This record gives sequence, C-alpha cells and structure tokens, in this order.
Amino acid sequence: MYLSPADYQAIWLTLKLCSLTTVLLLIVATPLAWWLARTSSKSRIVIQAIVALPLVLPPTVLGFYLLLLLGPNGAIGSTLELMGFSHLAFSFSGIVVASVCYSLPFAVQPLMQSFQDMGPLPNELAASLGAGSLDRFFSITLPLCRGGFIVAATLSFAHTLGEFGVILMLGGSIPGETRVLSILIYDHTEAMNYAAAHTLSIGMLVAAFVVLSIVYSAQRRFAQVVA
Amino acid sequence: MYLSPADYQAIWLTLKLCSLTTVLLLIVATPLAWWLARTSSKSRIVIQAIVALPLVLPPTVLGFYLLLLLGPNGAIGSTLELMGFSHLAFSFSGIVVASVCYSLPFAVQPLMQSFQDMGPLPNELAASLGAGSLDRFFSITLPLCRGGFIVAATLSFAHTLGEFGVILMLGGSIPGETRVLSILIYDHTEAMNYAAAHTLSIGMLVAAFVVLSIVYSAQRRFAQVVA
Amino acid sequence: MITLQLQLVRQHFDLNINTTLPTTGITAIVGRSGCGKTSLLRAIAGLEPNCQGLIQFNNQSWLTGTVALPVEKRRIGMVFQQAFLLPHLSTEQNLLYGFNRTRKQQRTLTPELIIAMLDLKPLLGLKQHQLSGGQRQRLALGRALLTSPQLLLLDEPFAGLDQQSKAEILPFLHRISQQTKIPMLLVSHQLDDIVQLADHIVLLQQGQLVTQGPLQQQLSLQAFSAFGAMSVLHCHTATSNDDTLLTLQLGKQQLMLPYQYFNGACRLRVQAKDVAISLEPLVNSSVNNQLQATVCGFTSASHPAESIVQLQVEGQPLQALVTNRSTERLRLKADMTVYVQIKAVAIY
Amino acid sequence: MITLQLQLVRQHFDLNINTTLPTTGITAIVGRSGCGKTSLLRAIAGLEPNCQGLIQFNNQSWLTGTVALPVEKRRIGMVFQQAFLLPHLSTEQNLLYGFNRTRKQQRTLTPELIIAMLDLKPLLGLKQHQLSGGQRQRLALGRALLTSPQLLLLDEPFAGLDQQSKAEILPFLHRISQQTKIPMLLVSHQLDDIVQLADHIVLLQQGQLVTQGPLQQQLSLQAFSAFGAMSVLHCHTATSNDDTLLTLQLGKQQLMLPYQYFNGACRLRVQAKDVAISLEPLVNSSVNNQLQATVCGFTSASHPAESIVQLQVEGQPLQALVTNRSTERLRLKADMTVYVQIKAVAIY
Amino acid sequence: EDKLTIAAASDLRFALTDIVAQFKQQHTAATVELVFGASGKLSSQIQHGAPFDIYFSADIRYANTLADAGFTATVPAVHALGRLVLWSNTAGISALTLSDLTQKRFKRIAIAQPEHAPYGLRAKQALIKAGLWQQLQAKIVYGENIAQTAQMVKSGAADIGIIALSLALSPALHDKPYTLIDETLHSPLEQGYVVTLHGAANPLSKQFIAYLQSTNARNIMLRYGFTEPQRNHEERYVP
Ligand SMILES: Nc1ncnc2c1ncn2[C@@H]1O[C@H](COP(=O)(O)OP(=O)(O)OP(=O)(O)O)[C@@H](O)[C@H]1O
Ligand SMILES: Nc1ncnc2c1ncn2[C@@H]1O[C@H](COP(=O)(O)OP(=O)(O)OP(=O)(O)O)[C@@H](O)[C@H]1O
Ligand code: MOO
Ligand SMILES: [Mg+2]
Ligand SMILES: [Mg+2]
Repeated sequence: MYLSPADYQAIWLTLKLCSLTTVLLLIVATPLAWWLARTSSKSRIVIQAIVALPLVLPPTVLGFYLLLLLGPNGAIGSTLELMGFSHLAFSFSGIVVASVCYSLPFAVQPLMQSFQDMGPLPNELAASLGAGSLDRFFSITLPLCRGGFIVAATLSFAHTLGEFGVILMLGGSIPGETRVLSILIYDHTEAMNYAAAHTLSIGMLVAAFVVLSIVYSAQRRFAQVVA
Repeated sequence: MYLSPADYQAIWLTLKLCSLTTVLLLIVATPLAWWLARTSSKSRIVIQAIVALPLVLPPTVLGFYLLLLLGPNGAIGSTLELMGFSHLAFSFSGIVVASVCYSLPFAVQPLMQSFQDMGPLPNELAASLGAGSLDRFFSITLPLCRGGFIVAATLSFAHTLGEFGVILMLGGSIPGETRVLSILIYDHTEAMNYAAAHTLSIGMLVAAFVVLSIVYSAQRRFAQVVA
Repeated sequence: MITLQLQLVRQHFDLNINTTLPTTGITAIVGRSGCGKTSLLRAIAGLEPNCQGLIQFNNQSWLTGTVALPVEKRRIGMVFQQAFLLPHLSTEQNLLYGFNRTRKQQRTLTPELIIAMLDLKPLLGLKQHQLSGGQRQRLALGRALLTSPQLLLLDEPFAGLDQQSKAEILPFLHRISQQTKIPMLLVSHQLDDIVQLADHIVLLQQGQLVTQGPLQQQLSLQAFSAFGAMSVLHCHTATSNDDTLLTLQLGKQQLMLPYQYFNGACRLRVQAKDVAISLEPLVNSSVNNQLQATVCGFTSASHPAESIVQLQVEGQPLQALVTNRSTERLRLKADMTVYVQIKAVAIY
Repeated sequence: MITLQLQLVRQHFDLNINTTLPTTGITAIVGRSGCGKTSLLRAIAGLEPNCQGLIQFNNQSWLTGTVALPVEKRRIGMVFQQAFLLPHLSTEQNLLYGFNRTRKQQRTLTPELIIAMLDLKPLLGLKQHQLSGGQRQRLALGRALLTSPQLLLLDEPFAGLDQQSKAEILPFLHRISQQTKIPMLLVSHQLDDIVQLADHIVLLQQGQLVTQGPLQQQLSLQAFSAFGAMSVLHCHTATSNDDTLLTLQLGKQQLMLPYQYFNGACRLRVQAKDVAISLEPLVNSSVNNQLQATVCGFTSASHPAESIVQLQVEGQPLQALVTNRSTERLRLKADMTVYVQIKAVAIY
Repeated sequence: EDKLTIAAASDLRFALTDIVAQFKQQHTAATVELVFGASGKLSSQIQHGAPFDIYFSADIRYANTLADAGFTATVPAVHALGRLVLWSNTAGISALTLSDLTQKRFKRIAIAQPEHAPYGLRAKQALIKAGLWQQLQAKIVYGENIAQTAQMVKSGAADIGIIALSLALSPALHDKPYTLIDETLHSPLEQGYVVTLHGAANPLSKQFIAYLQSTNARNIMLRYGFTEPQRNHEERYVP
C-alpha cells in the first residue's frame, strides 16, 4: 500500500498535535482534577460543569465559538494581533488550543476519579513518613493513580486523534498546518480516492489496535502488581 | 431568540438519538465491562482494545466504514435488504447504530473502572448475606458503582450529542431523520447564518451547563453519603 | 457435621485440610498469623473459587470436586476480618441487609433482639464515617446474625473491640450459640476468648491441620502450651445460703465464686498459673477455693524452671504450673492426694 | 513534653484535650471504642486539618491556633489502625519508604536491626497479597520505626497479631523505647500490653480526658477497675545461686521467678486476682513467693461480693482482690501486717 | 516562500488538481496547496482569517460578498460555467428526466446542502421549478458539499444524485452515464475566482491566475464539462 507525501505529512502532523495536546492536557488537568477531588468548596460544581462543557457541546458549537474567539476579530485573536503575533484561527497553534479545550474533560474526569478512589490514606501515610507534597505526588499519587493517568492520557490522545468537527471548522484543512489525518481521510473520501482512504484508515485501525493492546496489557500487568 | 421549526425538529431528534443510544449503551456495556473487570482470561486485552477502537479512530474513518457496511452494498445493509428491511445508511436507525459503536468505550471504560475499584469484597459480603447474583447487581454493584454509571451515562449521552463526523458521513443531514443539532449548527455557520448558529449554540451551552450542574451536584450529594 | 477435604493452592501457600468438624457449639480456629485461618473460612463460605475437594455440611453438599454451591445458597453468616460495611447503605440498612433476604420461616433472630443485645440502638442513627472500628465490628456481627444462618463464620470478630465492648458481646455470643444452636467457626488470637466460648478447637499451621478436638482435652496438649497452659472444669450451680457468692458443685466438692448470675451448667477456665498446690488444706488464707485432687503426672512447661502438674479433680483434668523448686520441696509424686488452691477462675 | 490544647469539632463528636504528656517512655491511650483515641493521634500527627488549638512538642510548635506544621515536618512515625501498605510498592520498598526520606544524620535505626527484630526477612520477598493481617502489621510497624521518628504514634499496632507474634514484638518495642528514647503514644485495648509497655497512661471518655499520670499510680484508681485491678511493682535483679530461677530484690524482700533473661531494673505486673493474703507465712504450698505487706485500706471491686485490699509492699502499692467472705474470716483491717502470696506475675 | 494556497469549490476538485499539476511543471519551485470545500464554507473561513491566497467559488456571488466586505485584492471574475447532472452508480440513467426521480426505486436522492453549496441551491431551484421539490423532500439526503454528494451516490448509499457535471466526468465517476439537467431550471452556476487580501502580496497568485487564461488550462476546464462564460470580463488587479 502506497502513502503519498501528503499522507505522511498528515500523519506526522496528527502525531504532533496529539502528543502536544496530551502533554499540555496532563499539565493542566492534574492540578485541576486534584482540586476538584479534594475540595469541599461550593464552587466545585460550577467548575466541574464548565470543565465538562466540551463533552456535551457538539464540536461544531465549540468550533464556531473558538473561530469567533481565536480569529482576527475575536477577543483572543485580536489581542494577539495587537501584540504582534498572528491570530490563531487556521493555524497549528489554533488547533492545539482547540484540542486542549475539546479534550479537557477526558483528562480531568479519569484523574479526578482516581484521585478520589485513592482516598486520603496513602498521602497521609506518606506524609507521616516524611514525604513532602511534591515527593508525595511523585512517589504516591502518580504511581497509585497510574491507571487514572494512563486512561487520561489515552483518552486525551485518542479524543484528539478522533477530533474532526472542531478542526474542520477552525483548521481549514491546510496541508502541514491543520490538515490532520481525520480531515485528510474525509478529503480522500470526497475525492473518491477510496484506495488512499482505505490505506490510511486501515493503517490507523491497525496502529490504534496495537497501541491499545500495549496500553491495556501494560495496565493489566500493573493491575496484577497492585491487586 | 427565535427558533425555527427546523431547529425544534433537530433538538427533538438529537435528544431522541442521545437517549436511545445511552440506554442501548448501558445495556450493552454493563455485562461487557463486568466481564472485562473480573476476567483473568488472556482474550481480555484483545476485547478491550476492540472496544476502545472507536476512541482512537477518527469519526471519518468510522463513518466511512459504517457507510460501506450499513449501505445497500455493505454486509449488514444488504443482509437487511434481503430480509425485507431497508438498509441503514441515511436513516435514524443507522445513526443510532453508529452512535452506539462510536460511544461504546465511553460507556465501558468508566463502568469497568468502577467495577474494579469496588473490588470483590462488597459482593462477597452480600453473597454471604444471602443475596443472589441479580439481587447483588441491583443492591450492591449498581449503587456502589453509581458514580461509574452516572459517568458512563453522561459520557455516552454527551459523546453522542457531540457526534458530528460520523453523522456527517452516514446521516445525509435529513431533517427529522438525521439532521441532528451538531449538523444543523454546522450548516448554519457555513451558510453564515450566524444568528441561528448563536441561538442554538447558546441554547445548547446553557442546557448543557444546567444538566451538568445537576449531575455533579447529585454526584456530590451521593459522594457525601458514601465518604 | 462439616466434612472437609479441601485443597487450595496459592503461589506461596497451600491449604490442605482433611477433617470433620462438629456442627454443635463453637469451634475455634487458632494458629499463627498467615497459617490460613481466613482462607479456611473463605473456602467454607464458598468465596475461594479455586478451592477444590469436598465440603459436606450436615446433609448438604457444598462442594464436590469443583462443583460449588453458590455462597448465597449456603446460608452462612460471615464476619470478615476487617469489619466491612456496605458504604452506600445506612447503618440500619446494613444491619438489615441479610435479614431482609432471609425467608420469614427461616428467621430465628429478630432485629429487636440483636439490637438490644449488641447495644446497637445508639449506632443506628449515625453515619458510617462516624462509627469507630469497634462500633463497625458490632454492627457487622449483628448483620451476620440477622440472616439466622445455619453456620456462623467469625474471622476475628473481636479484633477492634475494647475490653468492655468485648465483655458485653462475648457472653451474648455464647448465649446465641446455646439458644439458637447455630454452629460457629471462630477465628481468634485471644485464647481467653476461645476458652470462654469454644467447645471445640482446631489448630492450624502453615495450611495444615495440627490437631483438633474438644477444648477440654486439647488444652492439655503440648501443642497449645504456647498459649499458656490452662484447664476447663465443667460444673453446675448448687443452692447456697449466701446470695452474694455463687456456690458451684464440682462432683462432690464445692467452689464459691463472686458471681450471681449463673444458673445450671457452666464452665470454669482455670489457668495453670493460677493453681497452687499444698499438701494440707490452708487456713488463715484469703483463698476460698480449695479442692482435693490427685496428682497424675508431670509435663514440661515452656520455662525449664517450671513444670506442669497434671491433676485430676473429680475426674476432670486440671493443670497447675509450679516451679520445679516447689515440686521438689513438696515432694510431689503421681497418685499423691493434694489440695489445690484456685486463686482465679473465669466462669462462663 | 507534649503540651496539648486541642479542640476538634465533628458532627456528633467533640474532642477536647487540655493536658501535658511526657516525651519519655511509652504513654498509653485507652478508652472505649469511639472515645477519640484515633482522632487524638491523628490530631497530634497533623492529619486533622480542622483541629484547632495548640500543640507544642518539646520546643517545637506544631500547632498554634490554626497554623499547623505540615505532617512531614513533624518527624513522627505512625502505625495506622488498619495496617496500610502502599499497594504500588513492594514489601521492601514499603519498609524503606520512610527510611529513604530520613536524613542520614537523623537515622538512629537501621533496616538490618529492624528486619532482624521484627522478623521481617521472610516477608520481604513476598507480594503484598500474600501477606496476612499480622504480617502487614509487623511491616507497618517496622516502616514507621525506620523513620527514626521523634515521636511514635501507634494506633492499635497489635490488633491483628497472634499471641506468639505479639510476644515477640512487645519486648522489642520496649527495648526500642529504652534504647532510642523515642517517646511513644500507644493506643491499645489490651491492658496486658499496656501494663507491659507503658510508663504513663491516659484515659479518654467521649472525647474528654478523664485522668492521666504514671502507670503505677493510675492503676489503683477506680477509673481503671473496668480493666481488672492490677499493680505494677518495680524491682531489680539480685544475684542468686539458682541459675534456673531469677531472684528479684523488692526493697528488703526477695521474689523468685522462672525467668532467666533479665538483668537490672524490671517491672512486675501483678493482677489483683493473683494475690492471696494469709495471716501467717504459708508452708507446704507450691507458692514460692510470699511477701510481707501492710494493709492500707479497702476499695470496692466490680463485684459486690469482692473487694480490693490496698496493700503496701516495701513502699509500693499492691492490690489484692479477695472475697468479702475472706476479708471477714481473716478480720483484715488497716495497718495489719499480712503475708501475700503472689501466684502469677508478668515480668517486663 | 514559494507557496500558494488555493481554496476552491468542490466541483473544481479534479479540474483544478489537473491544472495545478500542469502549472507546477512550469513553476517547479512552487508549492501549491489545494483546499476544497463548499463555496459557502470556504468564504466564511476567509472572513475568519483563513490564509488562502485565491478563492474559487462555484457561485460568483460568494466571491462578490467577500469583495464587498473588503476581504479581496481583486474584483471577482467569472471564468467558467458549471452544469448540473443526474448521476447514479446503480441505475442506467441515460434516458432519465427529473420527474423520474419520483420512481420507487430511488429511495435516496442526494443533493448538496443548499445553504452553503451552490450546486445544492441550484439543484433545489431546479426541483422546485420542476414542481418536484415538495414531493421528493422525504427522499432527499444532503451532502456537505457537491463532492461529498457525489461520493454518497458513488458508494451506492444514495441511489441517485444531482451532482456537478465536472465530477461526473471525473476519473472516479466517468464510467457511468449521466443526464444533463436543463440549465433554464436554475440560475447559472457562475464559477468565480478572486485573490484574497492574504494572497495579494504573493507573486504566485498573479502567476496562477495568468496561467488560468492559458489554453492549456482552458482545455482542462472544457474537458471537465465547464463552459466559457458568455460575457468576457476584464481583470482588475488591485495590488
Ligand atoms: N472522619 C470522621 N468524620 C466524622 N466523625 C468521625 C470520623 N472518624 C471518627 N469519627 C467519630 O469520632 C469519634 C471518635 O472516633 P475515633 O476513631 O477517634 O475513636 P477510637 O477511640 O479510635 O475508637 P476505636 O477504638 O473503635 O478505634 C467516633 O464517635 C466517630 O463516630
Ligand atoms: N488473595 C490471596 N492471594 C494469594 N495468597 C494469599 C491471599 N490471601 C492470603 N494469602 C496467603 O495465604 C496465606 C494464608 O493467609 P490467611 O489470610 O488465610 O492467614 P490467616 O491465618 O488468616 O492470618 P492472620 O491471622 O494474619 O489473619 C498467607 O501466607 C498469605 O500470604
Ligand atoms: O461549492 Mo460546491 O462545489 O457546490 O460544494
Ligand atoms: Mg486472617
Ligand atoms: Mg481507633
């Protein structure tokens, strides 16, 4: 099966987008999820609902508002232009921002769940054994919630990989910049270039299956250690 | 703000699709997640990876293959036609099937996680107190994993609500049949019919926020009972 | 009768039990930490799917080969090692979970009775997180009892209890056992509790049964000396003209104890270290209880300077722990008639 | 010295402690289930964020008002009520978790020592799910000790242990306490353990402190009678010509006990029920240990037919539980000189 | 950088691809990126800052709107006319008329979304004019743009569709016959292009537009069924 340079470009772009988004998401979502899991503040419900919004909004709504916000006339886009940067619509940075918003609940939800499930005891114990809060995060929370982090990371990566509507609206299908695999496959089907669509789709299917199998068997091995 | 009859039609259709999909998903996902959480069989990894595939595949790939599969020339579509039914492409039943496939991992993952987190003890205890397996499911597993079920249901509903790519390819935007809100909003924005797009989008935003706030405050009250 | 022919194979541990346990009274299961007590209880309950062999409870077959009767069909009551309450149920719902699943005609214990006896009333209004370890344990015990089980499995049910709570529950368990005739398997590390409650004792070691039998006989075995030598004397109350002291008839002899509430048959637990021997009856001593006994023999004690004198009082075995020095000084020999002073007993 | 002025308000429970505890030796905290023992320990550890007031540990301020020193800065060792192992770490990593986080110059206990003394070697290769409750408890204890803490908080550390394991660990804890001078707060329901280990005792009731003070004095208080009256006698080993019996010097009098391994100061726990009184020294009895004592007074016992005779032996308090019948028969009165027969003691 | 980004209506998918290939033989250093979509969608994207240099619309009116809103550097120009056809992958349709669409065998009729795809709007106009619109409503499925519409028919999921002639003549579809739809049933499909503000500074914009006038390019357009516009226009380049 033959892949064109455009296909390779889209694959590379997609991996770049997904990895960057996942990393950013874990950085953003971890403290947020921790706060949500531990706080007894009333504002929790509001914040949690806001975080979960992208989950319930169709990508077209999200894409629509992000386009308005990040574009040259939007609050963020125009501010950036004033500061001498270019606006974010139809750019790689733009779809990174969109992906982070779009997949945020997919990172926050599993992390929050696993922080809650862990309960306070492990951290209390570790503190009593002299571990400071950063130490506790890395020696207790991270490994104990490894399942949660794995799920959060896979879901973030995957949800970004499967992102289509938002990028369709905000990305503009620019090769090398915003034409990710999901858009390219759509494009191939429109061009009735079924061979290319099949090749890429089957490639993604196989790759996806292999990655998922690895993740799950790793998770399983981990689960066995813990049980 | 004014909503056209077409808008109302799309809202009703979307709610119907999401509710039906969620119900079907919970029915399908519960036994699957239970098996995945409890089994020590090697095939677990493969099944888990297959279940998770829609998570990693772009909606365009899924939509493409479902179109080929459910259409009159596809394996399922042609079988249905032979049996005297019509094929599923461009029909409500078709997008229900697509939604169930598309959101399956969003129902299975949280359920499995919560079944695992529950551990065997509650069910062992209940069995020792005379509860049979069905009784245990309703009196122990369901309430103890209520968080998991709520998350699974919200995620399924939401992910179906936010479904766009698959329906774009498989649905054909038929009013009252497959033109769900996400498609309608897309059509409005691309037609630069911004007023209508805004009305629907803000409506969805507010509705989403209200629903999520209710869910999370309910979950919270539940969490307090449990803690 | 519970007939057991169990094999349970784990990575670093094999449980291998071939025995028959009585289904009357309380059978204690003792043994060091990790010897398989919990595993045995779980196997009997049906919670160990890998368990193979045979479990026959009276005329019911619970396990044949690998075909197992489901846990919920065995009608057992179980108190797990770490009192576990169902977190989504209120304290009261927890208590009644099993009761509500017990057929009306099979209910022999009522919530009112159990609540009164385990002093659960003040707990019922509380949320779970407000319960302390001991309170949870009491609740778990009550919950298991309320299924009116045909077999009660108790895995260290007193582990988290303070002495006072324990002192309130133990006699209650004893009464439950006597009145309901529910057989119980009781895992406990406290020989005190066991001697007080158990009729039968099973000793495990590394997944194997070492010895089992009626408590009174087993106690004189070397195997149990680690727990501290002791004896159990069966007697019954006698009429007395002192209403503050209880007079007990032990064969032809009498004992007087500061208890009031007993009537009928009872048992005395006498630790070997609480028994002194004299050649003549003592006068001018605060010791009330002196019994005539016959020396049967001597066995070694855990300390080389001491030995255990095996005695017979009215046909029942009694052990006394004395220093070798005293044995020599008194020139104790088999078949000698001596007087034993029993300083302390526990009566059950 | 730990100065405590604590308020901890919960929905159905208030903890209110105003006292000063010693930072030498072992301080036992006792009280009924739910009285707040665990809460007090957690408050001292810094694990109760809602706790208000003052905690002063020697010259360190741990809590002033609502400003609290973080848990990890307090250098405490804690064994939680339900031995909790970090599930993602191996047995060995669990053991060393705190040790690795202790500065080299602050390490006073080594893993080798702790492993040997708690017999942890056979556990280190095992997976966590292969550990029984008692084994976990031993590990948790070792882990806390290995932080070389300035204060050790033990919440029922022996709850899941069999007698034998306990018998191995208790003297070890005692030695740790004596050698390292790490002060310990020990919650336990077993007065046995407490008497063996504690120098100081604190009694809680419904979140309030009832009484606290040195063990020997506190034991004669009515408040502790629920645990069974007992006394502690301090003595020291004397030279003897019998190498199987230990001769102890108690003031001018001597006791002989079947122990070999003690040297120097030691304490005897004597339960009141193990003490008999006679007007003359006994002969022809297996009882070895008779001491001359003076009657100081009488207090009531838990049973109306009995009373506790308060005695002085070489200036130390000693309690004897005798029936009123005997008191009358022997015509015991204050200031009378009597002979006490001590049938059983525990030596620590 | 020698890079030209062209946004073009989906009916140009094959024609423009061929033209660009030819263009690149002359401008070997140039990179030309093609982005296809519904005309309405592309114009909306340009309004929101999409970095397209040239915009090809299937309906000149979208380009005009852009020009009026000040997003363009040139005056929109019509360069060809498009045609609607009936096409099916399954039925032999050479002799069909629009009214045959009412036949039972056509369960699903695909057209493009009238709201943002000119071919969709023209199809709707034609059906209205033919008096069939109300009757056929229940059978009609909508493609996001005309290429997706064609793909729906090609895959067989829709039994028949009203698509662009330029697509019916494309390699993917040309093996099946088509039926032209009467031009008079709808307003003309004036294919228009315009250089955007973004593309104004790009010398390749001008070169490509110049190349569009070449015979080579015109021939390619003709091959895909486009016709020359009736009224010639002047290019007014505003730098
Ligand atoms: N997390 C909590 N939130 C609210 N109340 C609690 C919590 N933990 C315990 N309590 C309540 O505080 C009181 C004291 O509990 P605590 O655990 O300190 O008792 P304890 O003396 O340790 O009992 P035990 O001997 O059973 O362990 C109890 O009445 C209990 O109901
Ligand atoms: N789930 C398990 N999987 C594998 N091995 C186990 C499991 N649970 C216990 N074991 C092992 O089986 C042996 C017996 O454990 P068990 O819990 O029956 O001991 P126990 O006698 O109840 O001890 P304790 O008095 O400490 O509760 C132990 O050596 C333990 O390591
Ligand atoms: O603008 Mo189009 O070519 O009708 O999809
Ligand atoms: Mg056990
Ligand atoms: Mg406690």
